[in-house]
Amino acid sequence: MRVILKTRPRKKPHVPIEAEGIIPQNFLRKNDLSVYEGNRERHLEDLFFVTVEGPAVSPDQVEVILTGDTGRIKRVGEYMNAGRIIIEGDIGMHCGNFMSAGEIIVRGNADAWLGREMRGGRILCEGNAGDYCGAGYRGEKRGMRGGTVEVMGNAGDFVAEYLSGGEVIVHGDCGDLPGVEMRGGTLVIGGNCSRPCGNMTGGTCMVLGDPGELLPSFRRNGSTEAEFGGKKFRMAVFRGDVANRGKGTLLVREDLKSSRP
Amino acid sequence: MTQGILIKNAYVIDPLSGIRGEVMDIAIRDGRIVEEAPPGSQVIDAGGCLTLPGGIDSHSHVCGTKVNFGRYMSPEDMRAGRTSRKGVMHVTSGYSVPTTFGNSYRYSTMGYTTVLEGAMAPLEARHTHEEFTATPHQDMLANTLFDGNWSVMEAVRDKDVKRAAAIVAWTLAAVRGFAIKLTNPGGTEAWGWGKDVANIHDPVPHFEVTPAEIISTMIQANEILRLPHSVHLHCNNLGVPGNFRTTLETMDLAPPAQGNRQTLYLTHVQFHSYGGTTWRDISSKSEDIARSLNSKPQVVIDMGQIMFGRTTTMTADGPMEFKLYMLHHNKWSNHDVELETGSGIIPVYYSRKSLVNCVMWAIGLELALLAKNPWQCLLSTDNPNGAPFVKYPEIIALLMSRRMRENERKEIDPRTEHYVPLFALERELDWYDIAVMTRAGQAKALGITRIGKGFLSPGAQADVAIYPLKPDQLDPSVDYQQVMAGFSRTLYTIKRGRVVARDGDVVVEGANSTIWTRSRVPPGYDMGSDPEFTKKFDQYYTVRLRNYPVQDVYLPRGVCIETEAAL
Amino acid sequence: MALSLVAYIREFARVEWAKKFLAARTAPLVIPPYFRNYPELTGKTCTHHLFCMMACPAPGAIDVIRTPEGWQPRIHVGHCIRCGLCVEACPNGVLSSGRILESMFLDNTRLSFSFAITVDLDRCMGCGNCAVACPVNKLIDAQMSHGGRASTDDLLLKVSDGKCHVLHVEKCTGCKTCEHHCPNEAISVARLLEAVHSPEEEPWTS
Amino acid sequence: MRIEDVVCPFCGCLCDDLVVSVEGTKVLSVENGCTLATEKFTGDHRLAHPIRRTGGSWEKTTYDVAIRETAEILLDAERPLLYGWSGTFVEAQTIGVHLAELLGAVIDNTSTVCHGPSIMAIQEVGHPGCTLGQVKNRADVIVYWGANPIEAHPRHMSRYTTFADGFFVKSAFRDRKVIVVDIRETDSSEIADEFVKVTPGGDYAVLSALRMIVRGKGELVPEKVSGVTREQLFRVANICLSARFGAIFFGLGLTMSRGKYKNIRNAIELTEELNRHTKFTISPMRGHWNVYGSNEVFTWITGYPYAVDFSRGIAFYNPGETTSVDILRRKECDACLVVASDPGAHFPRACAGHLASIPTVQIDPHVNATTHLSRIQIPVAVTGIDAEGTAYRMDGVPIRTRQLFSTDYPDDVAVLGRIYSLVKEAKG
Repeated sequence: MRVILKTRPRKKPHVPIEAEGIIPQNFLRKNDLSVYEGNRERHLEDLFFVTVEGPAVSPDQVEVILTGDTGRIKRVGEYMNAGRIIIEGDIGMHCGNFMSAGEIIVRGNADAWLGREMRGGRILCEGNAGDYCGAGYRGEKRGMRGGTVEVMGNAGDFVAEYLSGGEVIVHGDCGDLPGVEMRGGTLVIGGNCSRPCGNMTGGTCMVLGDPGELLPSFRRNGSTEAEFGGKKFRMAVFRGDVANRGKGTLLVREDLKSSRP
Repeated sequence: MTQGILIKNAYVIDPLSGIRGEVMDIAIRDGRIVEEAPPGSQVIDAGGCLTLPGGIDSHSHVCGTKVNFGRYMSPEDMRAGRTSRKGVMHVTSGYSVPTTFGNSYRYSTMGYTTVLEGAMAPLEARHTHEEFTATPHQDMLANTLFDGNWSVMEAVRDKDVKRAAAIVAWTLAAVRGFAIKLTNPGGTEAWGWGKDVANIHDPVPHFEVTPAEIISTMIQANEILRLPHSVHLHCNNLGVPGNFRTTLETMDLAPPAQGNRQTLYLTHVQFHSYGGTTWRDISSKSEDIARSLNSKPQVVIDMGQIMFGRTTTMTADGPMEFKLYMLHHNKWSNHDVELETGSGIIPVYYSRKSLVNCVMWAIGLELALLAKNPWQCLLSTDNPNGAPFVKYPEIIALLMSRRMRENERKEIDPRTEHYVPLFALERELDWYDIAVMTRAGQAKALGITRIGKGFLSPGAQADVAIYPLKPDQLDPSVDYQQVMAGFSRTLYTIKRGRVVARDGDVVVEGANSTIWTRSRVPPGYDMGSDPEFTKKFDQYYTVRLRNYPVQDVYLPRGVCIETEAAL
Repeated sequence: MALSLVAYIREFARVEWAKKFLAARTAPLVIPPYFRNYPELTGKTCTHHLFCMMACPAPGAIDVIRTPEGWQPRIHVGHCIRCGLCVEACPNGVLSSGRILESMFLDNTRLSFSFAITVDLDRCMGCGNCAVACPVNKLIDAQMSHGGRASTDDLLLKVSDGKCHVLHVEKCTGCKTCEHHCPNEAISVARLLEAVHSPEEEPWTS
Repeated sequence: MRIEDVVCPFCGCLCDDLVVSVEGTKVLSVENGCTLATEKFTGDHRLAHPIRRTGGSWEKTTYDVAIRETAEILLDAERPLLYGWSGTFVEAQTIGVHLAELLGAVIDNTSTVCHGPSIMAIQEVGHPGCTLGQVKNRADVIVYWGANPIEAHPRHMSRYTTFADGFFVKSAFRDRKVIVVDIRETDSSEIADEFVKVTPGGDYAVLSALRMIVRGKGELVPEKVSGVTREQLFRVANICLSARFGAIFFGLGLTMSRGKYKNIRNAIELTEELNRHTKFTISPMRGHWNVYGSNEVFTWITGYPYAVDFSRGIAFYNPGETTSVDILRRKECDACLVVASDPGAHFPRACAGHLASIPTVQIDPHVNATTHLSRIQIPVAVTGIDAEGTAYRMDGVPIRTRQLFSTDYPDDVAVLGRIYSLVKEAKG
């Protein structure tokens, strides 16, 4: 089954829409979902032209396609556990929160908190991602716990904050403090970043671009070889963050390491 | 409010009036229980359901600086239990430290109409009172902290009981407090230097007084002031393996009762009944504690039961929270209050997989089952330290059903039984015991029967809870699920003659009272004009003496219990 | 080169030279009584008048601290220039250095001083650091030193209308504590110091 | 008339020992207060009556009209924002929160542009703090990190920390060591025993290095960390470790520089680490006099200290999403009520621009930068001068301000209460 949701023009296009109802399993039986525009409850049809093509017996067979002005729609794919969502343009915050299975493809850019507290499944963002990609919620000790988030472009600050499991791959650059408070899982940064992995207590982070000046609290611990994008790289291994318990691993390219603490 | 209520066919248990389960009618007029309801009264048919005086929590942390800081630092806790505005109900958030309205509504649907806030730092009393007014469905009382009060400790050092009493009288009146609370006496002052006291005979740095001296002096001061409640004590060494010795020594400090009231109230005793020497060999010493309790009618305790799951611990016992933080390494807040006390907050998770937690869980229940007299052991979780108060129904069910305890035994760490006597205890509490442990006992121990709390005979305040439980058709030892469900949600909660909650929904805005105490002292004992006291105040506090007392506007419906001090 | 080396060895190998070299003694180093060293404590009681600090021309060379036994001047030798003015200024003879006290007694001289405090009102933030730290204020009003509330107008310095005001300049002892602790460099103390002959009574015992 | 023990309504120090002389409704003099306090009491730029914008110009209007229009604007909006609150008292803040839940609005206070990051850090690792008297009576080491109290909290040092004598500290400024950490020399660094100059944005690394030293991993610290020598780092760590009671105060230099809340988190974790050796506390230097009160009120009613979004009925909180600056920058909100603060002066230009393009109502005694962005302004009594109410000091101590004289201005509670009633009536 294909569900195509095309946005209708709105009088106040900047008011955010919250649409946690847009997940494949919800279209199996009903279409009368509620979404919120600001503080007003609306029917899905009030904000979208809805087209349904073909049948489905399980959520795995449902594919939801969002097109139009989708950059202000928040919480699409929240608690999604099967099927597929394809967003033709940009998507708003919190796309794929708590997602446990299935697939989300964002053809444009994703706003902040992409895949927040994700448990499983896969998110592919073909454009750039905002801050807190693959991160956790305020005050919570564990962030993303499973699944994969892959960003083909760049990502903002605090990528994979509190990462506890699963994999976050950013092909482009990351902002400040990616992998901060990381405690498990894997973070791969294809481009540059600054101050990776502050206060990490576990997990592995690999930076293939320039990591800038490393924090003083990382201890050099040999070298290793790593592969990314079909190429092999000689990587310097750091253990840290020593200011905390120092159980995490940070890999930095030997030839690009601009400075050593 | 001339409209009355007539509750018909109520299965009443009213321990203070000597009613042990009797189907009868209750008439209410102008917020009081009366002989006969006025004509045109609303009639409520209780249909033989269990009807009790409104519940009273004699030790709970729901309002004030540290409770609010528990909320402030825990957005993850706020994600649970969120409800939106509905009718007269405000938005609520939170599970272990809910918002004030969250606390109030949840207590109300459980039939609780009176709650004592376990610890209020005098300097920050205004904050507690502000939150009291935002907890509209319960009458509130505030235990006032004196454990590290410099002026008190100096009076103790000088062996001047009368001065200590005068300081307490002045402070309680100034901050609109209800009773004397001592939390880890002396330890909170030592924590000002990052230290603690090791036992009740370990002197406090600089002040050179021992916790035992502070406790004894404050008990005497309390009796001099004739306060309604006794000293309310959180013993030293909370949560330390082997601390039962400290607790037993402390219980020995309680002088024999004069009259019908206890001279010492020990709170959350579960946390103070540990044997062993380390966390590895911790064991239950509930039998020793209960033996001592059973021989001392002058002592009342509350359980401080823990229940498995997530919660937040918060106490004025700063050093203990830091020790706990070093175990959990999650997050830790601390807030020392100048010249007075301290406090600490950390989130915890009590796990069935942790032997230590299982032993703790068992100890609380054992205390209630081993205490011969239910009037001496009251039900509490030290909310939210042992568990949020919404777990009370589950605790009631555990106490009433051995079968439920056996079922739980299968879920917890199998080694537990080697460290605790719980599973050998056959006792199952009955409805009467529960009525005592959740309202009548509290009313008596707090000394608030004099204002009509805790009973249902004419003259009492019309605080009534009707639970969807039919004691004559129910075997609590088997139907424990029903007991749990029934105590979670009243059919009706009536507060001062008004139905405030029905079937789990709060139906009125609410307007509570704050109960406080004032002891009249002779002019020579008025600390407000004592030169030494005021000089100390000017030099060491960072708030002016004149800006310290809580103004009347903070107690829109204050109820003052006045006593005549024997000074 | 080689020759001169031999000559040296020959010279130093002489027995007389070696004897002289090993037995030579210079007189022990004695500080003559007229020599001014760093000031030392005489053991007399300090009354915390802070005249020493006021007279001292070297910044940071002397201050007066509270010890368990009472107030006591403390000399910072790295800063002290051994001028002896503190010894001359002290009304109680707490300090000594060389023959200063002796000659003052013989010549019957003393130091006379007065101060002027100026506050730059444009710079002053009214933070009260000066008034709270001021040792004179501290003796007059404990409330002031415990947090900046003036309970009397007898103070030397007081903050009102958002600025520091000098109420009683005559009480100033010139210690410059205010000047040192003003974060805005808004207050300064100027001292007028002169040595006078005092023919009659001893003025400092009053 | 001389009024004693007046509470200053300017900064988070909330000094309560001022002596103010008044005559009628005029303040004649202020004793003990700093320059900022005096200006607050004697300044006189009050708006005389409510005003509303018609076309391009202002016209005088009545309270009735202004209040009714405000209620209508708020009821019309799909994403109203209620911002400010730090300059008013707790009782008014309470009505504000209830108004927000009724409207389904976002309510936010000025923490959003000052100590919001501190709150986020506290939510990650907690907050070992204390009341200011605890510092005054005990501390022998004081650290100011990224804070310049002399400018922002002039009496902080003389009333609570460096210069004030305490019970265990008889000779304050001689017995105390003061460490100032900043990116440049400031008035406060003038009087420091140790000034640590950090390169901009380098605080996080310096804090990490200090944590390493305290944890006994000092041998790994490089020669220089963000412009600070290894030697100085060790010296600072040793001063802290040998303190009997140390107190760290941090300001916007730490919260608003690169890394933001992670800087604070690192500082808090350093404090926790130090507590394993001695006693240490850490406290934010809160700016507006009652910003902490708004945090407290928001928390006990909604569970969150600032940036609370009621648009879905329940309370939702997520700084970066529900914070005013972010909402305005994304042009989300379609109406704004500003109470007791001046976003026109403190917000980025893009945010102020959006405020001007939507119906913005300001409740404030004074004409200020936000006036120029507003459609309606309702003047009120000034809390602490012609109105009284509760305020929370930066360390959480609540104090009731005093009313010095009364005027005809209604206070915030009166105005907000009327708006609330109108909204409630409309919502049924």
